[in-house]
Amino acid sequence: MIAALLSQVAQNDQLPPLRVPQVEYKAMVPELVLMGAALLLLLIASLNRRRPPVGSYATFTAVAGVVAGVASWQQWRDVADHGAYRAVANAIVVDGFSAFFLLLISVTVVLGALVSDSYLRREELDGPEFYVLLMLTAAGGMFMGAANDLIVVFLGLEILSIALYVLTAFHRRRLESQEAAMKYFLLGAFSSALFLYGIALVYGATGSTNLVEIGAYLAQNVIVSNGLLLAGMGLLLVGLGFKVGAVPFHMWTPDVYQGAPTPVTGFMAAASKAAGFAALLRVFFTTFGLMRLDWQPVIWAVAVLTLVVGSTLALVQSDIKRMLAYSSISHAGYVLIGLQAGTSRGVAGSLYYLLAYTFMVLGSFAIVTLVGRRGDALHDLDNYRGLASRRPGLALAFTVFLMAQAGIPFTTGFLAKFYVITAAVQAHSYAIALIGMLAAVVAAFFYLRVIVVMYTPTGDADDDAEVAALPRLRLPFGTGVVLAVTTAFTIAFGIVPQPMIDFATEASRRLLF
Amino acid sequence: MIAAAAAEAHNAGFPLLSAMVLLPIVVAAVIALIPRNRTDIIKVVGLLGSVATGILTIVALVDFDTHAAGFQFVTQHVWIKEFGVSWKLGLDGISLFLVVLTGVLFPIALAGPKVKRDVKSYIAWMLVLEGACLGSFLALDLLVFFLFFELTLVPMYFIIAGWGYENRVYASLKFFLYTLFGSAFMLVGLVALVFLSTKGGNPLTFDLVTLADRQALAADTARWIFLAFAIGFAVKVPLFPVHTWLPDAHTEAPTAGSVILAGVLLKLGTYGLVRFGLYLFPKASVDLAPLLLTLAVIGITYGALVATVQRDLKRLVAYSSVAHLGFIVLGTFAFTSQGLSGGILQMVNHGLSTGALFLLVGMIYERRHTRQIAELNGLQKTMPVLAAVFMVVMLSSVGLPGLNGFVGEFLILLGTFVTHRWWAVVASTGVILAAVYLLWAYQRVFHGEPSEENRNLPDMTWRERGVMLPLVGLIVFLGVYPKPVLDRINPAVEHLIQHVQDHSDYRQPGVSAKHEVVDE
Amino acid sequence: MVLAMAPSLPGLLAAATSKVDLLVFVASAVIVLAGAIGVIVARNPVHSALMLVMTLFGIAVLFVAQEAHFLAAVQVIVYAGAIVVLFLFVIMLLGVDRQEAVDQDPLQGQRPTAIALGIIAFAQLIILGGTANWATGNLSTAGQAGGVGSNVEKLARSIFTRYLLPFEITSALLVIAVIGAVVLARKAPAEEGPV
Amino acid sequence: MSLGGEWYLALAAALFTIGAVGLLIRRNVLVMFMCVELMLNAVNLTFVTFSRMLDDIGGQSLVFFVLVVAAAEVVVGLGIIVSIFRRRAAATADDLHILKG
Amino acid sequence: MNAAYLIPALPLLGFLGLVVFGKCLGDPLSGWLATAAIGSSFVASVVTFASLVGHDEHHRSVTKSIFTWLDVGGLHVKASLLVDPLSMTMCLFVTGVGTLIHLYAIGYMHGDSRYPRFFVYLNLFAFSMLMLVLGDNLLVTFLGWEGVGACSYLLISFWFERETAASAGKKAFVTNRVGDFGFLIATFLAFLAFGSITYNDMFDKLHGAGHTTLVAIALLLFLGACGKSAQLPLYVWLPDAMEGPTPVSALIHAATMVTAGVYLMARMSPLLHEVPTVATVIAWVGVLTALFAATIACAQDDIKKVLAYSTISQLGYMFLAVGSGAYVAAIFHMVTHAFFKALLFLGAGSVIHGLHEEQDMKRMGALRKWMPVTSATFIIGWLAIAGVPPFAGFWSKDEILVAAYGKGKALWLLGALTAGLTAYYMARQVALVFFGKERWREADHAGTPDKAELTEPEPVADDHAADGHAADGHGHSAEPHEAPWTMTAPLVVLAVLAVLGGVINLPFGRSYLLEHWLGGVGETFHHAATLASSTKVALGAAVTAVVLIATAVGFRLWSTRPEHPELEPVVLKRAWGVDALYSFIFGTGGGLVAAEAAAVDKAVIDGAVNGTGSAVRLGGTNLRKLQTGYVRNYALGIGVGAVLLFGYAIVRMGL
Repeated sequence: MIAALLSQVAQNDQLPPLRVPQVEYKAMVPELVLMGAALLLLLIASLNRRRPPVGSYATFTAVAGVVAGVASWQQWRDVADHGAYRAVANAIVVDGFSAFFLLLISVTVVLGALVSDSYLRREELDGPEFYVLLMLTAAGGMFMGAANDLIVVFLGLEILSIALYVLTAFHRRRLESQEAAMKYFLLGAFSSALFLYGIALVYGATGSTNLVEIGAYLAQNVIVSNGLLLAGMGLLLVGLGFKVGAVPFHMWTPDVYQGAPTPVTGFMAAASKAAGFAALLRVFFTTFGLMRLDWQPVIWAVAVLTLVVGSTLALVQSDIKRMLAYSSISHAGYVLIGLQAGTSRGVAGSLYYLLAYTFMVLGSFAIVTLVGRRGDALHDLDNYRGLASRRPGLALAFTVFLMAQAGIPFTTGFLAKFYVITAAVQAHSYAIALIGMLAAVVAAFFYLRVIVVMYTPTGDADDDAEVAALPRLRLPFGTGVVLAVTTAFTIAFGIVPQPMIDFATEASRRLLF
Repeated sequence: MIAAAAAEAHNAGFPLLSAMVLLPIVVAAVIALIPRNRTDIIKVVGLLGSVATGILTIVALVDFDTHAAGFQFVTQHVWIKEFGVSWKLGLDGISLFLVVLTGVLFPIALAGPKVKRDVKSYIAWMLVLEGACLGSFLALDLLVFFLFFELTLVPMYFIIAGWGYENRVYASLKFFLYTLFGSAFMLVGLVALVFLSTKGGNPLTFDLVTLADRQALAADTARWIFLAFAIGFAVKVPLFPVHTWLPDAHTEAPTAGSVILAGVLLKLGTYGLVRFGLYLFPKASVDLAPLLLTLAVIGITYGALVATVQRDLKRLVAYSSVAHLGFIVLGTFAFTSQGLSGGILQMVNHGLSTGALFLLVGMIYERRHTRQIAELNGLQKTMPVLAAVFMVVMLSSVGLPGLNGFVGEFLILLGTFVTHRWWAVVASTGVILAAVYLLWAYQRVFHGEPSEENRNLPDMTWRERGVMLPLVGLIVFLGVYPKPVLDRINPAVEHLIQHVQDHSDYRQPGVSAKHEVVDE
Repeated sequence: MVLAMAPSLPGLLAAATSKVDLLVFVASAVIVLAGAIGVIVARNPVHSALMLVMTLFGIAVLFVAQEAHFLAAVQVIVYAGAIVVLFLFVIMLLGVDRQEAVDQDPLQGQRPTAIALGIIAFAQLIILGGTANWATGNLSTAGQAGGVGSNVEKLARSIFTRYLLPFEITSALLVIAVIGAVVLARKAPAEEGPV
Repeated sequence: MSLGGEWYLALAAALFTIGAVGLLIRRNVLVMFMCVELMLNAVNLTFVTFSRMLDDIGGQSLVFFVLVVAAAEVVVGLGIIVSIFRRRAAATADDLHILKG
Repeated sequence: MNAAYLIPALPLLGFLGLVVFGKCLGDPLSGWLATAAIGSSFVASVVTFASLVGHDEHHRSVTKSIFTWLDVGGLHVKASLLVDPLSMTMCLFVTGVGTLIHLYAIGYMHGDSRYPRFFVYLNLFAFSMLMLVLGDNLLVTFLGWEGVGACSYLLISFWFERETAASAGKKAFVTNRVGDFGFLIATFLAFLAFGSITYNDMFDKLHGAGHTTLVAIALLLFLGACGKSAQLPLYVWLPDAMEGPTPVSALIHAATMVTAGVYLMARMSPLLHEVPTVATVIAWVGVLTALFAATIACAQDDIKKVLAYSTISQLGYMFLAVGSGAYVAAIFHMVTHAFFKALLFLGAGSVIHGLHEEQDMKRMGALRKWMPVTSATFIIGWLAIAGVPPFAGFWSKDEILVAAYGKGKALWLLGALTAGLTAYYMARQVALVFFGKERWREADHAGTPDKAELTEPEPVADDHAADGHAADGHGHSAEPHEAPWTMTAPLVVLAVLAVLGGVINLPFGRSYLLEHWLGGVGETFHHAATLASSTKVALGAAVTAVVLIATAVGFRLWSTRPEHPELEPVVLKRAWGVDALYSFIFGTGGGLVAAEAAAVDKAVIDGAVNGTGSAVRLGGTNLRKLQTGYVRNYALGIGVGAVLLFGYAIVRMGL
C-alpha cells in the first residue's frame, strides 16, 4: 500500500501549478474575532498566575462579542453598499443573511457571557475555559450562518455542538448536567452521522457539496429519478432539524435544556437554534429552492408536528426549564412556518422570528438562572410562587418575556408570529397558519400559568417559611444589563417595529442565491 | 364610497384620538413609577387620568359633526411600511358612543368599588385596559385594531386573576384562552383578506376603508374569511355556543372588572361584527346572516333560560348578557336601519345597565360577602335605596319603555322583523323570559323578610350613590330622549347599509311598499 | 448512468482486474460486515472494540480498492491507531469491561423496532439509490480523482485550495477537543460537598 | 476497477444501518459510541465511492474532514463518558434517565 | 287645549317630587301631595274636556306633539298626545276615580313604614295610565302599557316581605309580558303594513293593507289586551294581584289598568271593523271569560278574590261588547264598572281594615251594625254590579247584552247566564259579610294560622291605633269599627256615582250622551241600533228577571247559613285548576327546561370547552410518555423520522 503511495508521489510533475485561493479575511472578521479572542483568553489565563479581577473573563468575552457584533454590522453595511460576495474559494458567503446571523450570534455571546458571569461564580465554576468554549461555539454557529458549502456547515455544526457538549457538562456537581451532556453527545453524534450521510448522498447526486454548485447543477439538470437526492435532503433535514429541535428530532431538547447549566441553556436555545436555522434556511431556501415542491410538504408536516408537540408537551410540565424547552420547540415550529412558505417573505418572517425569539429566550433564561439559586436546582413552578411580591421587577420582566412568547400585541413576539403567519397566508398555506395560531392558544396557557403562579402569594404557611428562609434574590449587574436589554428590545421593537422588521426583511432580500 | 372618502375629514389640529388612546396608557406608566405605598396619590392620579380621558371623549362627542357619515378626527401615520400598516384612528357614528361609553364607564368603575390589595397595579392595569379599549374602537387599520383587541386581554386577565374571587385563576385563563382561540381564526382571516386584496397589483395595506372599498375577494373566499372574523368576534360577544367563558369570567372578576367586561369589552365583539364583518364583507355577511341570526336567537332564548336557574347573582347577570348581546347581533344582521341603529344603541344601553347591575351586585357582595341568591333575602327592607336603584336598572334590562333598554330592543326587533320575521318573533319571547329571570331574582334577593345575616346591612353610601347617579341618569335619559344619540348613529348606519347594498344583491325593503305582509 | 471508468485501461485488463476486484470487495465486505455485526453483538466492550478494528481495516482495504490510498493509510493510522486505542484505554481506565446482558433489551419494543427500522432503512436506501442510478452528479467538480497525478497530491491540492477554509477551521475543532478534555477530566471542586 | 460503485454504496448503506441499529440496541455508551464510528466509516466509504464514480477528488477531501471531526468527537465524547463514570461506575445509557417527561 | 299636556305631566311631577322629597314629607303629607297631583290632573282633564266639547263634532281629535322620540330609517315616532273624546273619557274617569282612591289611600296606608313610596308608585301609575290613554301611536301607548304593568308589579308586591305578595307581583308582570309580546309583534306588523304606527296614519291606510295582515295585527293586539285585561287564558294574575294593598286593587285591578285592553280594542275599532272574524273571536273570548270567572267567583271565600273574579267577569262583558261592535257600550260599562267596582273594593278594604286584616267572608257577618257607611255603600255597589235597575250597572250591562244579541243569540244567552251568576255571587258576598251571624267573634282560628302569624306590618290606619287595641296582634276579639273619613268619603262619592252613573248613556230618546260624545272618535262608534225597541225592552226585562231571581236566591241561601258545601264545589274553589295547570306547565315544566338547559350548558357546551382543554392536556400527558428519558428511545425517534423521510422520498418518486 505504501509502495503504491510512493509510486504515485513520483508522478506529480504532470499536474498544473498550485494556485492557493485568496483568503478574504474581511469576510470572516466576526468569526476570527471570536476565535482569536478565545485563544487570547486561553493564553492570558494560562500565563497569568494571579486571580484576575472579578468578572474580567466575562467582560473580555462580552467585549469580544461586541467587537464581533460591530464587525458583523460592518459586514451588513458593506453588503448594503457594495453587494454580497463569496469568499475563500466559495466556502463562505457574505450577504445580508449571513451578516444578520453573525450579528444575532454576537448578541447571544455578549448576553450569554453577562448572564454566565455571576452564575459561574455562584456555582464556583469560574474560569476562562467556559468563555473560551462559549466564543468558539459561537464562532462555529457563525460559520454555519455564513457557510456556502455543506462541509463548512458540517464543520460549523460540529464546532458548535462539540463545544456545547462540554458546556452542557460544565456543572460538574450536577448529575443532571452530566446526563444531559451524555444524551446530547450521543444523539448529537448520531444525528451528525446522519447529516453527514446526507451530505454524502447529495454529493453523489450532484457532484458537489458547494451550495452554489449544487444549486447550479439542479438548475441545469433535471434528474429524472432523484431518490438519492431526496434521501440526502431528508438526512440533511434530520441533522439540521435535530439542531433546531424540530419534531421528531427534538427529543434531546427538553432533557438537555433542563440538565444544562441554565446560562448554557439560554445560549443554546438562542445561538444554536439560530445557527441551525441559518443553515436550514439557506440550504433549503436557496440551494434546494428549485425543489421546493419536494420539501414543502415535509416541512409542513414537521412544522405542524413541532407546533403541536411543543405546545402540548409544554402544557404538562412543572419544571420551568423543561417547559421553556418545549416552548422553544414550538417556537421552532413557527420559524418552520416561514420556511414552509418558501417565499422571501417567509424567510424574512423566520428571521424576524429568530430575532425576537433570541431576546425573549435569553431574557427568560436569565431570570431562570437567578431563580435557580445556588445549585441551579430551584426550577420547579412552585419556586416561582409569589415572585411578584418578592421581586416585582423580576416578575414583571418575566411576564413580559412570557407574554411576548405567547404572542401578545405590542411585543416583538406578536409581530414575529404575525410575520410568519402573513408569509404562510400569502403562500396560501392557510391551514398551517391556523394551526400555528391555535398552537399559540395552547402555548398561552402555560405561559399564563407561570404568570399566575408568580402573581399568586404562597397560600401555604410552610412554603412561606421555606421561601422566607432563602436569602433575598440578588440581581447581579451583568444579569441586570441582560434583562434591561432584552426587555427593552422586546417591548420597544414591539411598539416601534419598523427597524427590526426592516432588518429581517433586508436580510432576506440580500440573501445570495 | 367617494362620499365616504370625502367625508373623511382630516383634522390637522390636535390629535384628539391618539391622545385619547395614549393618555390612559401614559398615566398607567406614570403610576408604575409612583411608590407602591402611596395609594392615595395613585388613586387620585388614576382617577384623574381616566376622567381626563373621559373628558376627551366628551370633547369628541361635542365636536362630532352630526350629519357626516364618514370618519372624523382621522389621524394617520405609517407604522410598519413593510405591511402597509399605519396608525390610523377615526371616529364615526358607530364608534362614537362606544368611545363615550368607555370614557364614562372607566371613571365610574375606578371610583366605584374599592380594592384592598395592590392598588397600584390594579389602577395601572385598568388604565391600560381603557387605552386598549379606546384603541380598538378607534382603530381604522386592521392590524392596529387587532393589536388593541388582543391587548385588552392582558389587563383584563390580570384584573380577574389578581383581584377576582375564589375561582379566578380558572376563569381568567378561560377568558384569555377562549378569546385567543377566537382571535386565532380572526388573525388568519385578516391576513388572508389583506393578501387576497392585493390581487391585480393593489398595494398591500391594512387600511380598513381601502380594503372595504376594494372588495377584491371572490364570493366564497369572502364567506370563509368572514366566518373566520365571525368566530373571533362571536367568542368576544359572546354568541351561543361559544359563550361559556363569560359566566365564569363575570362571576370571578372583581366588580370593576365585571363592569368593564360587560360594559365595554363585550362590545368589542359586536362592534367588530359591524365594523369589520358588515363593512368588509357586505355580501358574505348578507349570505351568512341567517346563521348569525339563528345563533343570536338561540343565544337570546337560551341565555335567558339558563339565567333563570342560576344560583349566583353575578352568574345570572352574566347569562343575561348572553341574551342581551344576542339582541345586538340580531339587530346587526337584520340589515335594516332600525336594526343596526338599535343594535349600536343597545351596545351603549347594555353597557350602562349591565355595568350598573354589576356595580350593584358588587355593593351587595361588599356588604354581605356572598353572591348566592339563596343566602340573600329581604334586602329591600335593609337597603331600600339600593333596592330602588336595582329596580330601575333591572327594569331597564328587562326592556321597560321609558328606560334605555327598551329603545334599543324595540328598534332591533322592529328592524329584524322587517327582514327576518320569524327570528324577530322568537327573539321577542326573550323579552318575556328576561322578565322571568330578572324579576324572580329580584324577588328572591330583595323581597321577603330579611334573615338574620341580611338584617343589619348598611344602605348605599353617598359615594356609591354618586357613582350610580350618572348611570341611572343616562338610563332614563336614553330611554326618554334617545334622539340625539340616534341622530348621530344614523348617518353612519345608513352609509353602512348603502355600502352593503352596493356590494351585494341585498336591498333594504322599503316599508309599507308591500301591502300584504303576512303570507296568505 | 454515469459510471466512472478509468478510460486509460484496456478492457481486457479491466476484465481481469474486475475479478480480482470482486474478490477483494467480497472479502473485505465480509470483513466489514462481520466486524460491524461483531461490534453490536459482542457482550464485552473490548471485543466490540476489536471488532471495530476489523471493520476499519476492511474499510481501508476498500479505500485502496478505490484508489484512495492516502485515505486508506490515514484510516488505519487515525482510526485503528488512535481512536480505537483511545476506546480501549477508556475501557481499561474505567474498568467497564464487564459483560453486558445483551440477551434482551429492558426497553420494551426497542430492539425489534430498531432492527426493523434498520432493515427498512437499508431497503429504502437501496431502492432510492438503485432507482436513482446512484451517482448522478457532475464529474470532477473539485478536480479529477483518477488520471494523472498522485492521489496524495490531488488530495492536498484540493484541501489547500477548494477546501482551505474547512481545513483551517478544523483547528477550532481541535482546540475545543483539547479544552473540552481538560475541562471534563478535571475533578469537580466541591465534589464531596453537598449538591 | 470495473466493479460497480453501487456495490460499495450498498455495502456502505448496510454498514451505516448496522451502526445505527447498534446505537439503538446497545446500552453500553462506549459501544454506542463505537456504533457512531461505524456510521461515520460508512459515510467515508460512501464519499470515497462517489469520489471514484464521479472521478472527483472532493469526495476524498471530505473524508479527511470527517476523520478530524471523528477524532475531536471521540476526545470529547470519551471525556464526557469518563467524567460520568467517575461518579457512576459502569453506568449504561439506560441508567441515565433522571431527565424525562 | 294645552291643558292636555298637564294631564300626564302633573302626576309625573308628583312622582318626581315624591321621589326626591317623599321621605321629608312623610306620612301623610306625601299622600296629600300625590292626591293633589292627580286631583289637579283631573281638573286639567275637565278643562281639556270642556274645550273639546267646545269644538265642532268633527274636529274633536287633536294631536299634541311633545318631541320626536325615535326617528330611524322609515320609522318616525313622536311622543305625542291624542286628545279625542275617547281618550278624554278615559282621562276623566282615570283621574276622577284615581283621585278618590288616592284620597282613600291616605287613610288606608296611614302608618305604613313605606308610606311615601306607595304614593310614588301611585303617581307613577297614574302617569303611565294617562300616557297609555293619551298616546297617539302604538309606541307611546305601549310605553304607558308597560308602565302600568311595572307599577302594578311594584304595587302588588308592595308588601314584599310577604312571599305571596312578591310572587303575585312577579306573576302579574310576567303574564302581562306574554300579552305585551303580542302587542310588540302587532306593532312591528303595523309598521310593516302601514309604514307608521300612529293611529290616524294607520287607519288612513287600512284599506291598503291585506286582510290577513289586518287579522294578524288585530289578533296580536287582542293578545296584548287579554294580558292586560285578564281575559282567558291570561287572566291568572289578577286574582293573585289581590295581594296588593286594597287601594291598589281598586285603582289598578278594578277601575283603570285592567280596562286598558278594552280601551286598546276600542281605539283599534276601525281595524276591528275591517276584520269581523277577529271581532267574533273577541266576543266569544269575552263572554266565555265572563262566564268562567263568574262560576269561580261563586265559590270563593276571600272577599277580595270574589271581587277579583268578578272584575275578570265584567271585563269579559266589555270584550263581548267590543266583539259585538258596541264600543260605546264597552266604554260605558267600563266607566260604570269603574264606579261600582272601585266602590266594592274600597268597601271591602274598609271591611278588611275594620276586621284587622280578616279577608275570609266565612268569618264575617252582620257587619252592617258596626260599619254602617261601608255596608250601605257596599250594598249600593252590589245592586249596581248585579244589574238591578236603575243602578248604573243595569244600563251598561243591558246595552252590552242587546248588542250581543245582535251579534249572536248564543252570546246573549251566555251573557244573561253570567248576569244571573253575578247577581248570585254578589248576593252571597253581601249576605256573608253584612248579614247573618257575627262569625268574627268565633274563637276558632285554627283554619288560618298563617294569617295570624304574619309578621307583616299591615296598615294600621285607624284612629284607634293609639289605644293599642289594633296593635296587639290582629286580635279577632277586637270589635270591628268604621273607617276614618278619608276612607268613607270616597265610598260615598263612588256610591252616588254607582247609583247615577247610568245617566251618561241612558237609552231613552236623544239622551245617548256618551254615544254622541264618542261619535267624535270615528264612524265605528256610531252603533247602529239594528234591533227594534221592543226587542230591546224584552231582552232587558228577561235579564232583569234572571238577575232579580238570582239575587233573591243567593241572598236567601247565604244570609241564613254560611256553609253550603254543595254549592261550593272544590273545582270552583280551585278556579277550575287552571292555576295549578299553568304552574305545572310553566313553573315545573319551564323550570325543568331551564334546569335542563343549564345542565346542558354546563355539561355539553362548557363541557366541550373544558373537554378540549382536557383533551389537549391528556394528549400532552400521553405524548409525554414518549419522552421516556432513555437516550436510545430518543435516537429511535430520530431514526423513525429518517425512515419516514426516506419513505416520503420513495412516494415522491412515484415508486
